[in-house]
Amino acid sequence: MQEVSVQQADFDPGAEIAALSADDAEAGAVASFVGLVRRDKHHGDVVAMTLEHYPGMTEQALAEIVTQARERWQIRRVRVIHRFGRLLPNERIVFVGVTSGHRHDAFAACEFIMDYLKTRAPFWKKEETPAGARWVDARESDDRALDRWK
Amino acid sequence: MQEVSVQQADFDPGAEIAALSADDAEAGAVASFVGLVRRDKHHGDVVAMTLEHYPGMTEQALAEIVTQARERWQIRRVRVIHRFGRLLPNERIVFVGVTSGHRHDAFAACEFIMDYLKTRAPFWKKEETPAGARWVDARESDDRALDRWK
Amino acid sequence: MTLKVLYFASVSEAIGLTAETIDLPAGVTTVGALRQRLGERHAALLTAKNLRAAVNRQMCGWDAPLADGDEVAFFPPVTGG
Amino acid sequence: MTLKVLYFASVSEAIGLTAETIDLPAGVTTVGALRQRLGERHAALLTAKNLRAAVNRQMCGWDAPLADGDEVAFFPPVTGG
Repeated sequence: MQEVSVQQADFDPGAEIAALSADDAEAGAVASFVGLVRRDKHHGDVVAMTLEHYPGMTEQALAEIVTQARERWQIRRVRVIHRFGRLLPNERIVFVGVTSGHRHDAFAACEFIMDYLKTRAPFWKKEETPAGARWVDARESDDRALDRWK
Repeated sequence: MQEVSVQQADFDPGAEIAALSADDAEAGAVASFVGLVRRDKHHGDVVAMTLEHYPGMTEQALAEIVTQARERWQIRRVRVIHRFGRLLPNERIVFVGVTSGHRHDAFAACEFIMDYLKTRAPFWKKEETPAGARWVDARESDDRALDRWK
Repeated sequence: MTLKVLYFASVSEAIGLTAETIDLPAGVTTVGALRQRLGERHAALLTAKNLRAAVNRQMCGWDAPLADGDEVAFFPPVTGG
Repeated sequence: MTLKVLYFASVSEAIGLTAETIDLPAGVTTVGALRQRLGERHAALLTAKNLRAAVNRQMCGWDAPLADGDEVAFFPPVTGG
Protein backbone atom coordinates (compact mmCIF):
# COMPACT_ATOMS: atom_id res chain seq x y z
CA MET A 1 0.00 0.00 0.00
CA GLN A 2 1.34 3.42 -0.94
CA GLU A 3 1.67 5.50 2.24
CA VAL A 4 1.92 9.04 0.87
CA SER A 5 0.20 10.71 -2.09
CA VAL A 6 0.36 14.34 -3.20
CA GLN A 7 -2.26 14.84 -5.85
CA GLN A 8 -4.67 17.26 -7.48
CA ALA A 9 -7.52 14.72 -7.52
CA ASP A 10 -10.02 14.25 -4.73
CA PHE A 11 -9.91 11.12 -2.54
CA ASP A 12 -12.52 8.86 -0.93
CA PRO A 13 -12.15 8.71 2.88
CA GLY A 14 -14.35 5.62 3.12
CA ALA A 15 -12.27 3.71 0.57
CA GLU A 16 -9.06 4.76 2.36
CA ILE A 17 -10.37 3.62 5.75
CA ALA A 18 -11.50 0.31 4.26
CA ALA A 19 -8.10 -0.25 2.63
CA LEU A 20 -6.27 0.59 5.86
CA SER A 21 -7.97 -2.22 7.77
CA ALA A 22 -8.53 -4.71 4.93
CA ASP A 23 -7.31 -8.23 5.69
CA ASP A 24 -5.69 -7.23 8.96
CA ALA A 25 -7.41 -8.97 11.84
CA GLU A 26 -4.85 -7.52 14.29
CA ALA A 27 -5.98 -3.96 13.59
CA GLY A 28 -8.46 -3.00 16.30
CA ALA A 29 -8.42 0.74 15.71
CA VAL A 30 -8.54 3.12 12.74
CA ALA A 31 -8.12 6.81 13.57
CA SER A 32 -8.51 9.20 10.69
CA PHE A 33 -8.69 12.88 9.88
CA VAL A 34 -10.07 14.82 6.95
CA GLY A 35 -9.22 18.50 6.53
CA LEU A 36 -11.63 20.67 4.52
CA VAL A 37 -11.57 24.14 2.98
CA ARG A 38 -13.39 26.50 5.37
CA ARG A 39 -15.32 29.50 4.21
CA ASP A 40 -13.65 31.28 7.19
CA LYS A 41 -15.61 34.40 8.11
CA HIS A 42 -12.51 36.06 9.62
CA HIS A 43 -11.29 37.76 6.47
CA GLY A 44 -14.52 37.66 4.49
CA ASP A 45 -15.97 34.73 2.62
CA VAL A 46 -13.41 32.49 1.00
CA VAL A 47 -14.54 31.83 -2.57
CA ALA A 48 -11.75 29.37 -3.34
CA MET A 49 -8.30 28.37 -2.16
CA THR A 50 -5.24 27.44 -4.17
CA LEU A 51 -2.63 25.16 -2.65
CA GLU A 52 0.90 25.48 -3.97
CA HIS A 53 3.54 22.93 -3.00
CA TYR A 54 7.19 22.01 -3.53
CA PRO A 55 7.08 18.88 -5.71
CA GLY A 56 9.60 16.31 -4.58
CA MET A 57 10.18 17.85 -1.16
CA THR A 58 6.53 17.45 -0.21
CA GLU A 59 6.47 13.68 -0.65
CA GLN A 60 9.79 13.38 1.17
CA ALA A 61 8.66 15.55 4.11
CA LEU A 62 5.45 13.55 4.50
CA ALA A 63 7.34 10.24 4.36
CA GLU A 64 9.70 11.49 7.09
CA ILE A 65 6.78 12.50 9.30
CA VAL A 66 5.31 9.01 8.91
CA THR A 67 8.67 7.47 9.81
CA GLN A 68 8.79 9.54 12.98
CA ALA A 69 5.27 8.44 13.92
CA ARG A 70 6.29 4.79 13.44
CA GLU A 71 9.23 5.31 15.78
CA ARG A 72 6.99 6.71 18.53
CA TRP A 73 3.90 4.50 18.46
CA GLN A 74 2.93 0.91 17.75
CA ILE A 75 1.06 1.46 14.54
CA ARG A 76 0.24 -0.86 11.67
CA ARG A 77 -0.71 1.03 8.48
CA VAL A 78 -0.58 4.72 7.62
CA ARG A 79 -2.08 6.66 4.73
CA VAL A 80 -1.46 10.36 4.03
CA ILE A 81 -3.04 12.15 1.05
CA HIS A 82 -2.61 15.88 0.46
CA ARG A 83 -4.16 17.73 -2.47
CA PHE A 84 -2.84 20.76 -4.32
CA GLY A 85 -4.39 23.13 -6.85
CA ARG A 86 -7.60 25.14 -6.63
CA LEU A 87 -10.22 23.94 -4.12
CA LEU A 88 -13.64 25.28 -3.16
CA PRO A 89 -15.11 25.66 0.36
CA ASN A 90 -16.12 22.29 1.86
CA GLU A 91 -13.77 20.43 -0.50
CA ARG A 92 -11.36 17.92 1.02
CA ILE A 93 -7.69 18.97 1.36
CA VAL A 94 -5.97 16.28 3.40
CA PHE A 95 -6.50 12.75 4.70
CA VAL A 96 -4.51 11.04 7.44
CA GLY A 97 -5.44 7.53 8.54
CA VAL A 98 -3.60 5.24 10.99
CA THR A 99 -4.38 1.71 12.19
CA SER A 100 -3.11 0.05 15.35
CA GLY A 101 -3.97 -2.72 17.76
CA HIS A 102 -5.33 -0.28 20.34
CA ARG A 103 -6.94 3.09 19.95
CA HIS A 104 -4.51 5.32 21.81
CA ASP A 105 -1.62 4.67 19.41
CA ALA A 106 -3.85 5.27 16.39
CA PHE A 107 -5.22 8.56 17.75
CA ALA A 108 -1.83 9.87 18.88
CA ALA A 109 -0.03 9.00 15.65
CA CYS A 110 -2.83 10.48 13.52
CA GLU A 111 -2.80 13.78 15.41
CA PHE A 112 1.01 13.85 15.49
CA ILE A 113 1.17 13.43 11.72
CA MET A 114 -1.34 16.28 11.23
CA ASP A 115 0.54 18.57 13.63
CA TYR A 116 3.87 17.93 11.92
CA LEU A 117 2.40 18.16 8.44
CA LYS A 118 1.03 21.61 9.31
CA THR A 119 4.50 22.96 10.11
CA ARG A 120 6.89 20.78 8.09
CA ALA A 121 5.27 19.88 4.78
CA PRO A 122 5.87 22.54 2.10
CA PHE A 123 2.32 23.56 1.19
CA TRP A 124 1.05 27.13 0.97
CA LYS A 125 -2.55 28.27 0.79
CA LYS A 126 -3.77 31.29 -1.10
CA GLU A 127 -7.34 32.38 -0.41
CA GLU A 128 -9.58 34.11 -2.93
CA THR A 129 -12.11 36.43 -1.31
CA PRO A 130 -14.37 39.09 -2.84
CA ALA A 131 -11.73 41.61 -1.70
CA GLY A 132 -8.94 39.86 -3.60
CA ALA A 133 -6.46 37.04 -3.14
CA ARG A 134 -4.14 36.69 -0.15
CA TRP A 135 -1.61 34.17 1.10
CA VAL A 136 -2.70 32.56 4.36
CA ASP A 137 -0.43 33.40 7.29
CA ALA A 138 1.02 30.58 9.34
CA ARG A 139 -0.77 30.15 12.65
CA GLU A 140 1.25 30.44 15.82
CA SER A 141 -1.01 27.77 17.32
CA ASP A 142 0.36 25.32 14.75
CA ASP A 143 3.87 25.86 16.08
CA ARG A 144 2.62 25.52 19.65
CA ALA A 145 0.83 22.29 18.76
CA LEU A 146 4.24 20.69 18.25
CA ASP A 147 5.37 21.42 21.79
CA ARG A 148 3.34 18.62 23.23
CA TRP A 149 5.16 16.02 21.12
CA LYS A 150 8.61 17.14 22.31
CA MET B 1 -28.95 14.32 11.81
CA GLN B 2 -29.27 11.54 14.38
CA GLU B 3 -26.28 11.66 16.71
CA VAL B 4 -26.37 8.22 18.33
CA SER B 5 -27.30 4.81 16.91
CA VAL B 6 -27.13 1.40 18.58
CA GLN B 7 -27.72 -1.21 15.94
CA GLN B 8 -26.99 -4.73 14.76
CA ALA B 9 -26.37 -3.64 11.16
CA ASP B 10 -22.99 -2.60 9.79
CA PHE B 11 -22.30 1.04 8.94
CA ASP B 12 -20.36 2.87 6.20
CA PRO B 13 -17.57 5.11 7.61
CA GLY B 14 -17.22 6.99 4.31
CA ALA B 15 -20.92 7.83 4.18
CA GLU B 16 -20.85 8.94 7.84
CA ILE B 17 -17.82 11.19 7.27
CA ALA B 18 -19.47 12.68 4.19
CA ALA B 19 -22.71 13.35 6.07
CA LEU B 20 -20.82 14.95 8.99
CA SER B 21 -19.32 17.63 6.76
CA ALA B 22 -22.07 17.95 4.14
CA ASP B 23 -23.23 21.54 3.52
CA ASP B 24 -21.12 22.95 6.36
CA ALA B 25 -18.47 25.29 4.97
CA GLU B 26 -17.42 26.23 8.53
CA ALA B 27 -16.27 22.67 9.26
CA GLY B 28 -12.53 22.55 8.65
CA ALA B 29 -11.85 19.27 10.44
CA VAL B 30 -13.39 15.80 10.65
CA ALA B 31 -11.78 13.42 13.16
CA SER B 32 -13.12 9.91 13.19
CA PHE B 33 -12.52 6.52 14.72
CA VAL B 34 -13.52 3.02 13.71
CA GLY B 35 -13.13 0.13 16.17
CA LEU B 36 -12.79 -3.37 14.75
CA VAL B 37 -12.94 -6.91 16.12
CA ARG B 38 -9.36 -8.11 16.64
CA ARG B 39 -8.33 -11.70 16.31
CA ASP B 40 -6.28 -11.05 19.49
CA LYS B 41 -3.58 -13.65 19.84
CA HIS B 42 -3.41 -13.21 23.62
CA HIS B 43 -6.01 -15.80 24.50
CA GLY B 44 -5.96 -17.77 21.27
CA ASP B 45 -7.60 -16.89 18.01
CA VAL B 46 -10.94 -15.16 18.37
CA VAL B 47 -13.38 -16.84 16.01
CA ALA B 48 -16.21 -14.41 16.73
CA MET B 49 -17.38 -11.92 19.32
CA THR B 50 -20.86 -11.27 20.64
CA LEU B 51 -21.74 -7.84 21.99
CA GLU B 52 -24.52 -7.67 24.56
CA HIS B 53 -25.90 -4.31 25.64
CA TYR B 54 -28.52 -2.74 27.90
CA PRO B 55 -31.18 -1.40 25.52
CA GLY B 56 -32.41 2.01 26.55
CA MET B 57 -29.51 2.75 28.87
CA THR B 58 -26.99 2.40 26.04
CA GLU B 59 -28.49 5.16 23.90
CA GLN B 60 -28.86 7.40 26.96
CA ALA B 61 -25.26 6.84 28.10
CA LEU B 62 -23.90 7.62 24.63
CA ALA B 63 -26.03 10.77 24.37
CA GLU B 64 -24.70 11.96 27.75
CA ILE B 65 -21.11 11.37 26.63
CA VAL B 66 -21.76 13.48 23.53
CA THR B 67 -23.27 16.23 25.69
CA GLN B 68 -20.15 16.29 27.85
CA ALA B 69 -17.96 16.54 24.77
CA ARG B 70 -20.02 19.49 23.54
CA GLU B 71 -19.50 21.25 26.87
CA ARG B 72 -15.72 20.86 26.67
CA TRP B 73 -14.87 21.60 23.04
CA GLN B 74 -16.06 23.78 20.18
CA ILE B 75 -17.48 21.08 17.98
CA ARG B 76 -20.06 21.16 15.21
CA ARG B 77 -21.50 17.70 14.44
CA VAL B 78 -21.08 14.37 16.20
CA ARG B 79 -21.98 10.85 15.12
CA VAL B 80 -21.69 7.74 17.31
CA ILE B 81 -22.68 4.28 16.07
CA HIS B 82 -22.20 1.14 18.15
CA ARG B 83 -23.15 -2.33 16.98
CA PHE B 84 -24.34 -5.29 19.04
CA GLY B 85 -24.80 -8.98 18.24
CA ARG B 86 -22.32 -11.47 16.80
CA LEU B 87 -19.34 -10.04 14.87
CA LEU B 88 -16.38 -11.67 13.14
CA PRO B 89 -12.70 -10.60 13.25
CA ASN B 90 -12.06 -7.46 11.17
CA GLU B 91 -15.75 -6.47 11.35
CA ARG B 92 -16.58 -2.93 12.43
CA ILE B 93 -17.87 -2.44 16.01
CA VAL B 94 -17.99 1.30 16.62
CA PHE B 95 -17.79 4.61 14.76
CA VAL B 96 -17.20 8.03 16.32
CA GLY B 97 -16.95 11.11 14.10
CA VAL B 98 -16.67 14.76 15.13
CA THR B 99 -16.42 17.94 13.05
CA SER B 100 -15.12 21.31 14.17
CA GLY B 101 -13.60 24.49 12.83
CA HIS B 102 -10.07 23.46 13.81
CA ARG B 103 -8.49 20.07 14.14
CA HIS B 104 -7.58 20.04 17.83
CA ASP B 105 -11.19 20.23 19.03
CA ALA B 106 -12.25 17.47 16.64
CA PHE B 107 -9.42 15.14 17.69
CA ALA B 108 -9.87 15.75 21.42
CA ALA B 109 -13.65 15.33 21.38
CA CYS B 110 -13.42 12.17 19.27
CA GLU B 111 -10.89 10.54 21.58
CA PHE B 112 -12.78 11.72 24.69
CA ILE B 113 -15.99 10.14 23.42
CA MET B 114 -14.19 6.84 22.74
CA ASP B 115 -12.54 6.85 26.19
CA TYR B 116 -15.83 7.52 27.97
CA LEU B 117 -17.75 5.07 25.82
CA LYS B 118 -15.25 2.34 26.81
CA THR B 119 -15.99 2.76 30.52
CA ARG B 120 -19.53 4.20 30.65
CA ALA B 121 -21.60 2.69 27.86
CA PRO B 122 -23.20 -0.64 28.88
CA PHE B 123 -21.77 -3.03 26.31
CA TRP B 124 -20.16 -6.38 27.09
CA LYS B 125 -18.06 -8.51 24.77
CA LYS B 126 -17.98 -12.29 24.76
CA GLU B 127 -15.24 -13.90 22.71
CA GLU B 128 -15.53 -17.27 21.02
CA THR B 129 -12.19 -19.07 20.71
CA PRO B 130 -11.39 -22.69 19.81
CA ALA B 131 -11.06 -23.27 23.59
CA GLY B 132 -14.58 -21.99 24.31
CA ALA B 133 -16.39 -18.74 24.97
CA ARG B 134 -15.31 -16.17 27.56
CA TRP B 135 -16.44 -12.73 28.64
CA VAL B 136 -13.80 -10.09 27.97
CA ASP B 137 -12.39 -8.53 31.14
CA ALA B 138 -12.41 -4.77 31.47
CA ARG B 139 -8.97 -3.25 30.85
CA GLU B 140 -7.41 -1.21 33.62
CA SER B 141 -5.90 0.98 30.92
CA ASP B 142 -9.41 2.01 29.92
CA ASP B 143 -10.02 3.39 33.42
CA ARG B 144 -6.65 5.12 33.37
CA ALA B 145 -7.45 6.65 29.98
CA LEU B 146 -10.12 8.74 31.68
CA ASP B 147 -7.67 10.37 34.08
CA ARG B 148 -6.35 12.69 31.44
CA TRP B 149 -9.79 14.22 30.89
CA LYS B 150 -10.29 15.04 34.60
CA MET C 1 -42.80 -1.29 46.71
CA THR C 2 -41.95 -3.06 43.47
CA LEU C 3 -38.66 -3.06 41.56
CA LYS C 4 -37.59 -4.42 38.21
CA VAL C 5 -34.12 -5.96 38.45
CA LEU C 6 -31.98 -6.68 35.37
CA TYR C 7 -28.79 -8.72 35.07
CA PHE C 8 -26.31 -8.53 32.20
CA ALA C 9 -23.42 -10.45 30.68
CA SER C 10 -21.39 -12.69 33.06
CA VAL C 11 -23.60 -11.71 36.00
CA SER C 12 -26.73 -12.77 34.15
CA GLU C 13 -25.09 -16.02 33.11
CA ALA C 14 -23.95 -16.86 36.62
CA ILE C 15 -27.37 -16.17 38.11
CA GLY C 16 -29.31 -17.82 35.28
CA LEU C 17 -31.72 -14.88 34.94
CA THR C 18 -31.87 -11.78 32.78
CA ALA C 19 -34.65 -10.00 34.70
CA GLU C 20 -37.00 -10.38 37.63
CA THR C 21 -39.62 -8.28 39.39
CA ILE C 22 -39.32 -8.16 43.16
CA ASP C 23 -41.06 -6.61 46.13
CA LEU C 24 -38.57 -4.40 47.86
CA PRO C 25 -38.11 -5.83 51.36
CA ALA C 26 -38.62 -3.45 54.27
CA GLY C 27 -35.40 -1.89 55.46
CA VAL C 28 -33.72 -2.12 52.04
CA THR C 29 -33.34 1.50 50.94
CA THR C 30 -30.14 1.52 48.86
CA VAL C 31 -28.74 -0.33 45.86
CA GLY C 32 -26.00 -1.74 48.09
CA ALA C 33 -28.55 -3.15 50.55
CA LEU C 34 -30.51 -4.63 47.63
CA ARG C 35 -27.36 -6.30 46.36
CA GLN C 36 -26.80 -7.89 49.79
CA ARG C 37 -30.41 -9.07 50.04
CA LEU C 38 -30.52 -10.51 46.49
CA GLY C 39 -27.10 -12.03 47.13
CA GLU C 40 -28.76 -14.48 49.51
CA ARG C 41 -30.41 -16.04 46.45
CA HIS C 42 -27.85 -15.05 43.79
CA ALA C 43 -24.39 -15.60 45.21
CA ALA C 44 -22.79 -14.14 42.05
CA LEU C 45 -23.92 -10.67 43.17
CA LEU C 46 -21.60 -10.98 46.16
CA THR C 47 -18.67 -12.72 44.46
CA ALA C 48 -18.59 -10.86 41.12
CA LYS C 49 -15.39 -8.88 40.65
CA ASN C 50 -16.04 -5.14 40.42
CA LEU C 51 -19.82 -5.46 40.16
CA ARG C 52 -21.48 -2.34 38.79
CA ALA C 53 -25.04 -1.09 39.19
CA ALA C 54 -27.45 1.33 37.53
CA VAL C 55 -30.75 2.78 38.75
CA ASN C 56 -33.14 3.86 36.04
CA ARG C 57 -30.42 3.51 33.42
CA GLN C 58 -27.91 5.74 35.21
CA MET C 59 -24.72 4.23 36.61
CA CYS C 60 -24.78 4.65 40.40
CA GLY C 61 -22.86 4.00 43.61
CA TRP C 62 -23.90 1.52 46.30
CA ASP C 63 -25.48 4.24 48.43
CA ALA C 64 -27.95 5.25 45.68
CA PRO C 65 -31.51 5.35 47.13
CA LEU C 66 -34.35 3.20 45.82
CA ALA C 67 -37.98 4.12 45.10
CA ASP C 68 -41.09 2.26 43.98
CA GLY C 69 -41.00 1.41 40.29
CA ASP C 70 -37.24 1.78 39.92
CA GLU C 71 -35.36 -0.29 37.34
CA VAL C 72 -32.15 -1.58 38.91
CA ALA C 73 -29.45 -3.32 36.90
CA PHE C 74 -26.39 -5.31 38.00
CA PHE C 75 -23.55 -6.01 35.59
CA PRO C 76 -19.77 -6.41 35.27
CA PRO C 77 -17.51 -3.54 34.16
CA VAL C 78 -18.37 -2.60 30.59
CA THR C 79 -16.19 -3.70 27.67
CA GLY C 80 -17.65 -2.12 24.55
CA GLY C 81 -16.00 -0.01 21.91
CA MET D 1 29.93 26.17 -8.30
CA THR D 2 26.36 26.15 -9.57
CA LEU D 3 23.17 26.17 -7.52
CA LYS D 4 19.52 25.84 -8.41
CA VAL D 5 17.44 28.29 -6.38
CA LEU D 6 13.67 27.92 -6.01
CA TYR D 7 11.13 30.42 -4.63
CA PHE D 8 7.63 29.56 -3.46
CA ALA D 9 4.32 31.21 -2.60
CA SER D 10 4.45 34.85 -1.42
CA VAL D 11 8.25 34.90 -1.75
CA SER D 12 8.06 33.78 -5.37
CA GLU D 13 5.35 36.36 -6.09
CA ALA D 14 7.32 39.20 -4.52
CA ILE D 15 10.47 38.34 -6.42
CA GLY D 16 8.70 37.56 -9.69
CA LEU D 17 10.61 34.31 -10.19
CA THR D 18 9.94 30.66 -9.38
CA ALA D 19 13.44 29.36 -10.08
CA GLU D 20 16.87 30.46 -11.23
CA THR D 21 20.27 28.89 -11.70
CA ILE D 22 23.17 30.85 -10.23
CA ASP D 23 26.90 30.61 -9.91
CA LEU D 24 27.73 30.56 -6.24
CA PRO D 25 29.82 33.65 -5.55
CA ALA D 26 33.15 33.10 -3.81
CA GLY D 27 32.91 33.47 -0.04
CA VAL D 28 29.27 32.43 0.11
CA THR D 29 29.32 29.12 1.96
CA THR D 30 26.04 29.02 3.89
CA VAL D 31 22.35 29.37 3.11
CA GLY D 32 22.27 32.53 5.24
CA ALA D 33 25.08 34.10 3.25
CA LEU D 34 23.31 33.14 0.02
CA ARG D 35 20.15 34.82 1.28
CA GLN D 36 22.10 38.03 1.94
CA ARG D 37 23.77 37.96 -1.46
CA LEU D 38 20.56 37.21 -3.39
CA GLY D 39 18.82 39.84 -1.28
CA GLU D 40 20.81 42.49 -3.13
CA ARG D 41 18.73 41.63 -6.21
CA HIS D 42 15.60 40.26 -4.48
CA ALA D 43 14.75 42.52 -1.55
CA ALA D 44 11.89 40.23 -0.49
CA LEU D 45 14.44 37.70 0.74
CA LEU D 46 15.54 40.24 3.36
CA THR D 47 12.12 41.65 4.25
CA ALA D 48 10.00 38.46 4.27
CA LYS D 49 8.61 37.67 7.71
CA ASN D 50 9.94 34.36 9.06
CA LEU D 51 11.56 33.30 5.80
CA ARG D 52 12.32 29.57 5.68
CA ALA D 53 14.87 27.67 3.60
CA ALA D 54 15.56 24.14 2.44
CA VAL D 55 18.68 22.58 0.94
CA ASN D 56 18.13 19.55 -1.26
CA ARG D 57 14.53 19.30 -0.08
CA GLN D 58 15.35 19.27 3.63
CA MET D 59 14.36 22.20 5.84
CA CYS D 60 17.52 23.81 7.18
CA GLY D 61 18.88 26.59 9.35
CA TRP D 62 20.78 29.64 8.09
CA ASP D 63 24.14 28.08 8.89
CA ALA D 64 23.55 25.09 6.59
CA PRO D 65 26.56 24.64 4.25
CA LEU D 66 26.31 24.76 0.45
CA ALA D 67 27.91 22.54 -2.16
CA ASP D 68 28.04 22.44 -5.95
CA GLY D 69 24.78 21.25 -7.48
CA ASP D 70 22.66 21.93 -4.39
CA GLU D 71 19.00 22.81 -4.78
CA VAL D 72 18.18 25.67 -2.40
CA ALA D 73 14.62 26.86 -1.77
CA PHE D 74 13.30 29.98 -0.03
CA PHE D 75 9.68 30.19 1.13
CA PRO D 76 7.35 31.54 3.83
CA PRO D 77 6.19 29.39 6.78
CA VAL D 78 4.10 26.51 5.46
CA THR D 79 0.31 26.55 5.71
CA GLY D 80 -0.92 23.22 4.38
CA GLY D 81 -3.22 20.68 5.97
